[in-house]
Amino acid sequence: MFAWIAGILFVVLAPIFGGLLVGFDRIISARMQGRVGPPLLQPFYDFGKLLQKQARQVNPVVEPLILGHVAFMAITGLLLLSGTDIIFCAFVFALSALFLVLAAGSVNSPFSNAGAERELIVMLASEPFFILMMAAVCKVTGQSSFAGVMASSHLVALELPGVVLAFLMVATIKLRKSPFDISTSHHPHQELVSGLTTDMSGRMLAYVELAHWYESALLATFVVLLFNWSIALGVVVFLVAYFLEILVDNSTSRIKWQLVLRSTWIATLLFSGGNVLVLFLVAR
Amino acid sequence: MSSLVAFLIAFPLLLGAVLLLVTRASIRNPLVLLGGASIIVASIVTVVTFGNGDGIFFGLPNGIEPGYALLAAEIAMTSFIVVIGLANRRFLAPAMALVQLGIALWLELTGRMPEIDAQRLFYFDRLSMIMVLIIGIIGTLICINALGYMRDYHRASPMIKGRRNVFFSLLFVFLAGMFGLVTSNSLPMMLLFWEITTLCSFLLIGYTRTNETIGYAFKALNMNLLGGLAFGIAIAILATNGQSLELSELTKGTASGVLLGAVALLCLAGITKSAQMPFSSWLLGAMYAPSPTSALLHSSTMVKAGVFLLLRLSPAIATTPVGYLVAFVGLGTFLFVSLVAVTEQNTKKVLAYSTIGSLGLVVGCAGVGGPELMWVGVMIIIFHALAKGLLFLVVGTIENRLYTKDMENFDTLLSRLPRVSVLALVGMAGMFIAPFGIVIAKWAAIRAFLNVPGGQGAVMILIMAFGSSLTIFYWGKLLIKVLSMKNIGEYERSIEGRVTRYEWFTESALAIGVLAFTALIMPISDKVISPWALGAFNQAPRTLLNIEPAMLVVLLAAVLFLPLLAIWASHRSYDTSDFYSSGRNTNAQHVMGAALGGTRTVSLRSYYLDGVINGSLIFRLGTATCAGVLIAMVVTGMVVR
Amino acid sequence: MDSATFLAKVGEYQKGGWRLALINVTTVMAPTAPKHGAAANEEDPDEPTTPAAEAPGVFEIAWAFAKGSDLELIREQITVGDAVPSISEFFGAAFLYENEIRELFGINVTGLNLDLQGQLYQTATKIPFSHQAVKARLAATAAAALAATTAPAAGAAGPAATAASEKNA
Amino acid sequence: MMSNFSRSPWILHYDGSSCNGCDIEVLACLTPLYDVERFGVLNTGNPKHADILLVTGSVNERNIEIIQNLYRQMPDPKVVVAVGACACSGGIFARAYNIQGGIDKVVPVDVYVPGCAARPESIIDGVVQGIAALEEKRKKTA
Amino acid sequence: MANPLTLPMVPRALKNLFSKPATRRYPYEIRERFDGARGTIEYNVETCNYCMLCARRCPAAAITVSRENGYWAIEHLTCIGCNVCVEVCSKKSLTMSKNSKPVHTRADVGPQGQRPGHEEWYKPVPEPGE
Amino acid sequence: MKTTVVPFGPQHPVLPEPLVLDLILQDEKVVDAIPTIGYIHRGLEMMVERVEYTEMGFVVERICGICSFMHGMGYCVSLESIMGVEIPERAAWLRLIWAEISRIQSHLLWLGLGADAFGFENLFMHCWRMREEILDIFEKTTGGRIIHSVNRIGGVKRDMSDTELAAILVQLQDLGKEFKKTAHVFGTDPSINHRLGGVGILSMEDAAAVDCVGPMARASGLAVDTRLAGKNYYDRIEFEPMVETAGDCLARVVVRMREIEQSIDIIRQAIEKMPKGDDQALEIRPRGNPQGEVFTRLEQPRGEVLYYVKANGTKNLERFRARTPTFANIPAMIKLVKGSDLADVPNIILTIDPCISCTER
Repeated sequence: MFAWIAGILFVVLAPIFGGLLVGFDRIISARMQGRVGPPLLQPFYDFGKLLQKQARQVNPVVEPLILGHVAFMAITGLLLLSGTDIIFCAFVFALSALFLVLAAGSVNSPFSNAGAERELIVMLASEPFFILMMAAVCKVTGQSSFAGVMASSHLVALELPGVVLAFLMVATIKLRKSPFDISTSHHPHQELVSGLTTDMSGRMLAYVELAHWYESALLATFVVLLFNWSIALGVVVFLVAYFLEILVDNSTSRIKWQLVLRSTWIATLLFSGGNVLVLFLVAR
Repeated sequence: MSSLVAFLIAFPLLLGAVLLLVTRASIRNPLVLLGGASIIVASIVTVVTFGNGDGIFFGLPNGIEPGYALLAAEIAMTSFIVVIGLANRRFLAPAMALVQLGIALWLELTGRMPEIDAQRLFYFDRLSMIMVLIIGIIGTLICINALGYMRDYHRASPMIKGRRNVFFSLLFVFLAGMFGLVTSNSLPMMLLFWEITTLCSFLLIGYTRTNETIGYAFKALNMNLLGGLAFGIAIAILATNGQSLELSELTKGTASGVLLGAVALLCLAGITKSAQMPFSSWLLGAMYAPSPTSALLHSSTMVKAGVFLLLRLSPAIATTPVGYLVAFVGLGTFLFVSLVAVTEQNTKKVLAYSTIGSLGLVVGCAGVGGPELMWVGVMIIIFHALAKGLLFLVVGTIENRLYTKDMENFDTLLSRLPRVSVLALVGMAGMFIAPFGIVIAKWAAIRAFLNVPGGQGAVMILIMAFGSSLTIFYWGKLLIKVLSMKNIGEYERSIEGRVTRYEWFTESALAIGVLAFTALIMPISDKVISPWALGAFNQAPRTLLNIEPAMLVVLLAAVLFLPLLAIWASHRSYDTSDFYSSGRNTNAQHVMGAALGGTRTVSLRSYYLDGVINGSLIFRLGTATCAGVLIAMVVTGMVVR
Repeated sequence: MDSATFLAKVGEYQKGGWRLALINVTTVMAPTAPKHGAAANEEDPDEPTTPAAEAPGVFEIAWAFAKGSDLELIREQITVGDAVPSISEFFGAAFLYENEIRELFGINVTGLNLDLQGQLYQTATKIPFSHQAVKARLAATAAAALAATTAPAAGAAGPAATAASEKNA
Repeated sequence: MMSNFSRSPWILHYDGSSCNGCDIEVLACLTPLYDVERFGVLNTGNPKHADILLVTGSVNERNIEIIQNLYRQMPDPKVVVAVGACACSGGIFARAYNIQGGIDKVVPVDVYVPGCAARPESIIDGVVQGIAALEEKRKKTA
Repeated sequence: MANPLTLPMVPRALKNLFSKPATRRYPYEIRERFDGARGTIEYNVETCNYCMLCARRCPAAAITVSRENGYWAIEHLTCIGCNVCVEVCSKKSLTMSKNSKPVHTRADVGPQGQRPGHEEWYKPVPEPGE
Repeated sequence: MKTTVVPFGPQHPVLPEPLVLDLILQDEKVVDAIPTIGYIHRGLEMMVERVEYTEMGFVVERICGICSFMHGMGYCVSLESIMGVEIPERAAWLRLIWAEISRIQSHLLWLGLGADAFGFENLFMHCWRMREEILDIFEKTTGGRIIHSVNRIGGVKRDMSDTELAAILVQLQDLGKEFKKTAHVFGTDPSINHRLGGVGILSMEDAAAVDCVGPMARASGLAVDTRLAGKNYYDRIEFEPMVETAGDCLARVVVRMREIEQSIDIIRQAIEKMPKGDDQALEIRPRGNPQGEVFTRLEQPRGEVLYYVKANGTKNLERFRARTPTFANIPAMIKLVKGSDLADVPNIILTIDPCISCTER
């Protein structure tokens, strides 16, 4: 029961957390560029405005698909916290991203489609890691649920340093940050205009933003899983990691999809794969 | 029970013989419908009679002994292969068939063949029950679907000589062979049915009799005969060592000594049949046959025979080196074909790679063994049969409307063939979307692989992680194509009206099957799959997988909520001309202004990861790697005693 | 113009390592007003005597080739309707100039290696530098200048306008 | 009470037949010294996301339909700001043969930012005026 | 050769983060323009002799003058601020102010439908009493 | 084989200007690129019919808002040579200094745009922040940030005092130091190297065959630089053209970055060599109307610009033609775009430093 309450709390609070995170992100990014930047609540202003704007529908399937994207992001969090198997949550997480791809792809227009295909590529780059990470967490703790992992006496991160390293890299993809923001990003995304979201307007875009807030909160939850001594430790580590992401975002250019795929796969294979291999060899 | 199984084998054979003589569609159609209905009813009655209990042995009705009938049938088939091989100047297949026959004759004539207990010819347990349902229902639905498909197929390609009587005859013979295969307990009898399926697939692949398809047909024949040969040698080893020729005896526990060698050869047979690398190319070649053939080969027959045998053998090879090597052939195939599928543009080939990959998972599960992985294997077999059968039929339907198999030409399908697209969506969802069975199975496989000791467990999990993501990639590409929309003209709108009622009926039935199975996954797992999986490893009943019902409820609700949303959304106004095109003119037919004046239709091509993944190279690499592992497997089986 | 000798000359420039610097066309207007007392065109001193109305329009084309700080010209005069050969076989970049002169001056260029089909600029006035277009514009400019010097431009002088001017002041 | 519209005006910049002068000044507004993101302004580069269409340069024969398409693709409420002399009236090029005049020949302009080239400060003023116009339109549609 | 593990922009980004932003907070803090900057044309109706030189030389044709009516008008939206009119004005009636031209909205039309940014003057009529 | 068609432009965030390409893609490989322009074409050359030669300079300045000073200067130089005017020494030096400052401005602007195109927002911000200092210098000395209107046929309108010049030099040299750090980023950042290195390689032969000019040609190893001809007092300056041989996008960046430093040095030399004293003659007013024709060549930030002016003794010129550097470089760009990746297209387009309004006039 408590687990379900936690899950529902996640669904309610994650957008606030994610939105504030983006707000801080925009201020810190601006400061790193020598600018003042927008107010802290800017993401919420944007969200509110987008909800009020006219939504120009290019076709009727876009909206349900985006709602699916948001819904599955929330459901991933709900399931994760309410005690569902964490490996299964990685699959649901992927499903959510897939809905966004389909929403963009269904428009049948050049830029949206290119964005959708690139999003598929970044999914291809990041999904193996998330599955592997969850499997590794299960292996270390012998537990399969969020609460179980939190209650475990192992500090997961200590046994999974490679996974933590790879997480830093792969999280860049999910946070849509340079150098891996090939399908869309918060900055005007150049060769693909707005990438995935090119043909979305009004509330459609607001939903995408909302889903992104959920996604950020989910990543924070994943970090909590890795640093399972306490939620506070996990959140602090996540915030530090997020700061590093902002720093890297402001210190690199966007790289091409070929390198995105190669580098994340190599990182997943070398760091997390190697880590998992050691784990299996050492165990028992 | 025995008469029911005999009926299931004999009736389709008879029906096939009758259909061979019927050349008029007006007679054939009711005949196929009636015969199909009988088979469906018979398989359901069989299952109900069986009643979900533990495995039972039985013989032919009235205690008839097969005697030399088996040998006679084998001689007949061998001579057929020899004749047809010589007629086409292909000598490898006749040679292998003759060697195999030679072994059988030698065993028989030298009296080395042990007596076969006539009351233990057949074995029927929960796995046979599932297989009978798959063959009986899905296989028959495919036969019915072919009534519609083949009519349009021959209209679309008038150069191909219509031999529809042969085609339908073969479909039913195929079903008969499969029924026999999944219920056989006696290995020589199983080999006979095994060869029947080989022969049927050979004839079906070569149906169009073009040089190309004849080549592919012989490729399939060669590879499957190689498997049959291995099967035959395994029987010979067992027979000459005085072992029992009953499958149930062989799989009572972990095999050792000479048994392991025989089992390794049987595994080789299973791997050829389930088109694992290095034998994948025959199934890809089979894609040139009419789509119902592909549907049948992939969903309910042929390749399923291979994994069926492997699942049966799993208790014998689990935890042995042979088992791990088998597992790595399967999992390696899964990874390699998933990589190759990403670079493939022919939709049917993508489906074929997906099949090979899914079966690779089953092979992997069978190799590692253990109740959990048995559960996974069965789950994949069921879902794969439903979803892949549906997908091949749908692709066949699309192919007959749009005259293309290229997935690039499937774009805006949701606008052009809306109802067909919904069926395709259900099929694809069944293959890779979260609450549907295959994903549940993959998840369960990862959970089970976590308990595999040593480095191989880590490698298996890595393969699962990468393979699953690749699966999402290639299915996602196809989904994008299918889901996209634009305004279409009056003519294009009318195309869907020409889909035959046979196709509507069978495809809708399969789609409903996919959804129903997802909804009923828990009861089926608890009542049928788990007891079987535990029984196969002689373990006490327990809950195999702790799937929280709440999780499934939430996911299913979300998935089923989406169609409702789609219906709601479709009543809203929208503007298909309103896509971003850098400020150029656009219209609802997705035409935009071109640089040098005039207009261009929006043309979109999916990504094939050129420059990162080289499909043909990976395929060769996979073939070589898996061949190496396979040889190691056989050698280990033969040498390590 | 003789295209064979012309192209041979261009070919020599290319072999000599010259770059194509410019292809310029000038619409030579037959002098109609006395302000053209001095010959506008040194190349053709006879032209002022030609009666303007009957003369076919003339274009002066100059191909400029550069090498270091040197600049050399090939000059040709063609009449309206004449075609000029493309030099894009020697100078790959010539297509842009040639498409441009075709579109702006209406001179037909033969043998283009990249034909933009008259879609380079898509101007409002088709062939804006044709003799007729230039003449029409010159006439319009003259008329406007005349109007500006004689008539009050923004006519309405009324109480409201005065009020506005007072407000401004 | 400021609505979300006034706090988050996203702009789309289109260069009509401009000399680049105003374009780079529009871009300069995004840079650290002017930083219009202080007002929540984002340069979206995409009509579907934009609230304010900033057009620099005049209208020529060929970009009439482009500007119209962009304006059409922007979701309501939307505002057009003409930046620079050319966009306001055609400027020095008003008499050239290929120029039709200011942006108001093609789409309804709400705010005119004069100057050749318009200075970043003027553009910020223009955007602020544009926000007010946006607010008006929102009230009208609400 | 670029070392894949260095990110040379990081010091710059951190330095920016911990120092004051470079932003000039317009419109809250208005920076004075440089002397001699070209901004708005200012007209002194008192000294103008309506010689029309400014109108004739204006490359953008932004100035309209009518000698008969004593009328002088400028379209600020068309003016390109080239300073020619100021240079040619013999009476020094025109000056260039360094302040930018103000922004206009659609509503800024004159009483007779003059376009936004239109400014006009008529020669002041001497008060009868003077 | 089915292909993707991407409508690149006219409105596209990569380029503030409307360049139009139909990109035919497979995966993201550009198999064909069909270009067109014409969205900025104003008919500027025809303005000679409407505007007298004395004011035509203001029109010519507005060919392009980035190298506005150079266009104004080129026009005045052309008219001066037709009318046989030798401008005062101080004016010539001032022109040279402004020209080099505008080169720095243009290159900084371009570096920023380039950085933005490959997704390095911070670098864009940083380059443009430096550029604002240059704009301040311009506004202080000419009265305009973008359009300077300081040239006049026969000289320049405004002077810079010696103290002002000294201050500007100090300011520029400080900027140069700051810029060195930015250049270090461009040179050593691995992600930039990935996006630019080896991308869009234009060999020396190809560059010569399609008549490239400016930094584009110099990055491919062609030492073309119109300043070498020594006109406009460049003969009194010691400098070497910046030449790179790699011919890729990174080389084009490096050439421009080195040119920024070189320009600062040229300005230093000019300030040292120019005659001191604040009350020198700045212009000579030519008399009468021009007659005759001239070709003038100048080295703009983007490369060689060529003006053709033909005057017929009236107040209105008979023909004015500007061949801008981008016009000469577009064929090379089209050549490079084919066969590149979609993600490289912005980099290739931007590294030619396109100015479409120059090209179309």
